[in-house]
Amino acid sequence: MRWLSKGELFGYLSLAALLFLVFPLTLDPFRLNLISKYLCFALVGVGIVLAWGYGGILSLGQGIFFGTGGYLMAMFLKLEASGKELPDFMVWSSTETLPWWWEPFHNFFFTILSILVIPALFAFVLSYLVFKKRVGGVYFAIVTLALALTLTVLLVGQQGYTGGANGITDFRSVMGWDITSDESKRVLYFIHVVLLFAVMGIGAYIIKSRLGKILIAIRDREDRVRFSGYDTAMFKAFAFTVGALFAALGGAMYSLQVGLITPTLVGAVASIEMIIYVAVGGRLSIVGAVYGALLVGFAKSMFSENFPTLWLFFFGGLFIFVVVFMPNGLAGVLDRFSARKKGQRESGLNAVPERTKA
Amino acid sequence: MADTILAVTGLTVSFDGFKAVDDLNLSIDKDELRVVIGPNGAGKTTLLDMICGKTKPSAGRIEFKNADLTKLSEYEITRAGVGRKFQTPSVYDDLTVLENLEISYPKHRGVFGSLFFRRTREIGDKIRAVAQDIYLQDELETKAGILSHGQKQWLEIGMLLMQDPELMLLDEPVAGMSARERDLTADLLARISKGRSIVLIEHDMEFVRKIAHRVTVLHQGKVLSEGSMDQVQKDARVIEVYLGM
Amino acid sequence: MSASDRRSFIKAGAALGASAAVGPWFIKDARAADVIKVGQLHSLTGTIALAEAAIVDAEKMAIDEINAAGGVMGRKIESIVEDGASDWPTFAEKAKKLLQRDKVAAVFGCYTSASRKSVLPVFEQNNGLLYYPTYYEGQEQSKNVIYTAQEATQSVIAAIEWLAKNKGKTFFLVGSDYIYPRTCNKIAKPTIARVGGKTLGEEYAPLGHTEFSSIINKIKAAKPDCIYSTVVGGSNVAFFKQLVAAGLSGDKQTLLSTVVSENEIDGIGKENAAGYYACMGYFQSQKNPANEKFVKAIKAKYGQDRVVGDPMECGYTAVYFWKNAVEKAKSFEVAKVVAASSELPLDAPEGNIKLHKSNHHTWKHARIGRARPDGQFDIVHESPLIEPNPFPKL
Amino acid sequence: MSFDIAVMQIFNGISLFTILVLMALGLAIVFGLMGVINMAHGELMALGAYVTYMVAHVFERHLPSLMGVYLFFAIIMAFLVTFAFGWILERGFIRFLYKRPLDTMLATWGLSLVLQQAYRSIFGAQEVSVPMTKWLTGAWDMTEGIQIPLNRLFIVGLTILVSLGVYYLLFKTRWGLRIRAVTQNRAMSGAAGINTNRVDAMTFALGSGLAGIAGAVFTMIGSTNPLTGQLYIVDSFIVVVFGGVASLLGTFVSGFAIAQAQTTLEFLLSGSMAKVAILLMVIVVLYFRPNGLFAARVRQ
Repeated sequence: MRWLSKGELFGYLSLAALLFLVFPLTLDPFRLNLISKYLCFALVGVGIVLAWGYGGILSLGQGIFFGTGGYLMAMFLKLEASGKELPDFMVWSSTETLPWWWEPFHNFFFTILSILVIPALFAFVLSYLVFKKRVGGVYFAIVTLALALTLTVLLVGQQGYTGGANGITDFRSVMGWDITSDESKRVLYFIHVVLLFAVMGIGAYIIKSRLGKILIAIRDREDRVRFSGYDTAMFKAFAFTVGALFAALGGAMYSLQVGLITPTLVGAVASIEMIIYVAVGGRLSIVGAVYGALLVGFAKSMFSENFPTLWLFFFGGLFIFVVVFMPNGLAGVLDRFSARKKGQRESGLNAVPERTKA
Repeated sequence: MADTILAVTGLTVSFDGFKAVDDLNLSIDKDELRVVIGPNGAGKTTLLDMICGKTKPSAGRIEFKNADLTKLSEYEITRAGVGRKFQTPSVYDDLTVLENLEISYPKHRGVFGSLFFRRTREIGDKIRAVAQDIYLQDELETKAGILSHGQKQWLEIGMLLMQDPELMLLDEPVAGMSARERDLTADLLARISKGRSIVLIEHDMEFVRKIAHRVTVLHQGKVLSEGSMDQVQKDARVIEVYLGM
Repeated sequence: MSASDRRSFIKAGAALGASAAVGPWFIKDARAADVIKVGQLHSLTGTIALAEAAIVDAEKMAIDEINAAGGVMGRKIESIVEDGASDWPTFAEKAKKLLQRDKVAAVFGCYTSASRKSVLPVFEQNNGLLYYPTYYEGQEQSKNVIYTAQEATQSVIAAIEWLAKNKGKTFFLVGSDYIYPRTCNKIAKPTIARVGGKTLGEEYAPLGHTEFSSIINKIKAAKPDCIYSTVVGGSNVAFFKQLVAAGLSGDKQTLLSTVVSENEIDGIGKENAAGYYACMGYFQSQKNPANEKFVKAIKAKYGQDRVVGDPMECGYTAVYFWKNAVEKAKSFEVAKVVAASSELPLDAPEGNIKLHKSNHHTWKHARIGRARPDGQFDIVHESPLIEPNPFPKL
Repeated sequence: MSFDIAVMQIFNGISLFTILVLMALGLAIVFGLMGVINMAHGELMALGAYVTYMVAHVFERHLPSLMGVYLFFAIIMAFLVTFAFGWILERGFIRFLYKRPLDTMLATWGLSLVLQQAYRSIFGAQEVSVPMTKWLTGAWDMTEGIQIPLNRLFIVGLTILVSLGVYYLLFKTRWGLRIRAVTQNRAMSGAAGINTNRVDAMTFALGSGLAGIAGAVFTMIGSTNPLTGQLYIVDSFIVVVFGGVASLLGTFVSGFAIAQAQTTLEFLLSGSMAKVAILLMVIVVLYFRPNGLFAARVRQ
């Protein structure tokens, strides 16, 4: 069995060419920074492909992890930007001293460690417990949605510690290195692209491994997998945790590159949008998810710049069209196209599995 | 008692007040091939569901090699050595026959074990041997979703064989099969019942006669009769249940 | 669908061929010498659009007026409207676009503090100029921002003092749960204490909340002389309707809000708001020639049904503040325009106002109005010009 | 807490209960019976509200003498319009998605965006003000200290009426029998001569129509703007799932539980913390009852 199909190979290569060459050479700093922003959601998307496309776990709360990663990074950035002073929003909210749990975020390496560990750990504990209880499908979606809402309400309500509805803004540097200049944004862009490919590589490895097969098996017939002697809750929790980790990375990169983090990025709407990116790209394709994030982000920017009063018509219409007529997103269409050309029957893997009613 | 592998005592379960299985007692010997028959709604499938952990009983014990299965979860029961085949063939449609079998290989069943799993020669050999057994040696790269109904039944049996269980629970393995496929399946069962115990649900009396060591008749969640096929067929209560209804 | 919507709809259809849409990504616009670009950055979609859409109209009208009169230093103003979509990161994105790609001379924009906070670093890093036309909580002063509406002390202190003198000394504070209400109440509480009053309760409802029955019961239990409200947006509509239904209508209970202008009353429903008080820098019912001209022009341009509220007026005056500063500085350069803005006077619809010498805010009057059944306000109190003090010592 | 306040709090709980039920009932029907997760349910409510707004204006202009009863016409109109719109939606694209329930959620979310923008383009971004019905403003003064808002009382009454209507329709008529038959076994019902397409469309339209009624009624207590629907959808969704999607009774029970918890907690805690507490309660209950409060134990 080959490691990558022809279509996948083309997808990866074209993406590499775009991200490493075409965009940096042709786009001005503003547009390149926009691409960075879209790519943050691409990181989330890779995780969603694993959890949703392969594990069948639909989370309406990826914003929780995106936001946690973003806020953790933002805490570090804000502390550095504030120097010896208390962060500005704390002053406005009459918080007198830095809360103890902010203290460790003076340290960059602690921050990185916390981004890698906290969201993933939370995701694992939560999802393992919940999956063990066989909460699945739409009920799991609701649990995650409720959690996303809870976190949003907490973030908005605890203004003195979190910046409230404003979020945390105005970052300047990382360990003395100015991150606001065009040059450093470009450097961050390349770091981000490398990180993205690393994440895609990990994702692809998981999918091709025996674990990936087991995930598909769980998605289609979880019962059967249990009777093959697997602790399916553990596998689902693993997929969900990896998804959470990737989302947290996306959030951290977001804070770094966009320069702010707000509770809206945690909430229900943002979380659903993240799912939409993947739906557009193709829920079974890692490259597809990245293209989806790029494309939807691009469409959103373009539509809203050109038709500020009407862009939602296009945007909403696009979703309806994609979901109804392209159930496997762009990747699915390409697959079908190339399959037809070769005169093959549609491969089973790329057909959306029929799910029983919730 | 020494060669009893499964002992069910006082097993009861009810759904919304309806007792699907009612104070049922059953014992299976080592290497035995037991067929469970009974009219629709007698509780046959529910019995298997409870043995393999799919349904939790309201009362009673299921002892398998000194372990009480009612306290274990499905995957623990499977790992203890019980394999289950469902009434409607349940295989992974999106995976190939080979992958279906490979997933059922009883090692590397942890998350990281499976993440870094490599197919060794030994595993490959075992897969091919099982595929041979279940008449699917030429279909290894075929997606399970496009197999015929009978082939799916075999594949599911093959998946159990990969696990090498000491006790196999088979729910109507020949349903929907052609006459030729039935014969092949009978051969298959005869081969695989060596060295393990099998509990099998079946409606087709011809088929039952061909393979059964002992037969248990269930009715309304209770054991109605037990013995050899001939004994059972002569039992007046069984005749009444089957013909009187 | 308005005419401009229809036009952009057609434009949208034409552009679906994608070339028009993708073009701006790669080709930098040629810049005409005889126009000067400005940006308007407000939410046209999302939760805040209901407040901001009207401000865009008022700013647009000022721009059109200036263009009709010959432009700024002989150059016509070309306005680029961007949608912040009630989403703070989008605000930052669009602000960057306006400054870096469109290279606008000034931006008129933002409504919520959150949106302003999100664009602030963008303006500071790109040395842009933002005119911010909304009453807000203060605590800020940037070299790149001119604030043309009241900061909190300019309305809250005047309002509390007036209430304590005329309506009673016990207060109940209700707000939406975010920074503006919390800061206003932070100013209100010591002020209440200073005038010898008492704060009986302080409640916050989550943003967008529509169920106020429990809060209303708490108010009923406390029986305050005055309610001071900083509930915003759609919540406001629910809050007022439910107050009236619970028997606390404007003829029975004193309530003053620092966020309800004529625009909001439109949505709340005139009969629900009647009798309540608001404290603003501007009311449509003000009698002076500049205001009469302004209101007439708005109605002529956007329809007789349109009402004008404080943020619209502040957006309108912001454009004139900019024009006058540019002409005084004889330059579009941000630093020069800002320098020229110091103590810059303006004969605005709200009366003669002027920018502060150094803190970039505006000297304003505080006016207290009582809502009439027709949705307009009877002005019951008018302060002299109050010095802006964005960093009050409390 | 005095006796008066306690009485009013109890009424608030009941009132919120009926509001949640009215909100969630349509969603529960569409979701529970058809497995369609309609994220545009809130926008259908907004449609009902806008219809009410238009009806009010027609009455104001042409039939000012009947302004006192316009609300009844508005409720009926809102039901009819959203019913028809729901029918069109079902035939237009929902029906392509029956085999992919989670996808219905995504597609209808796109629909909700389109509808929001449509309302914004037609009615403007600002709130529209729906005139109050005079005899429903103000409160019924039970005693000196106890005031029961009349419009809430009206909603309580209307919800009871609508619930009885739905009950009758689903459980006492042939049509309801067909709906239940189709949801339980589509193929069998088709074979038995039931036009399943028609039943699907009817069911979805009924759910939509109920959203329209809710929207019309909520103009009395909330605001009407293009995003009104967003305020309601998540709450409705949680009520339905919390109750157990397969059970309409569950929707009532969960509505009751959430309403009581919310009014009590809001009185004792701050609004934000009350909300957090309720969401956590939902999560914990779903943990122990993975299929919602009302899920029958059945043999699969």
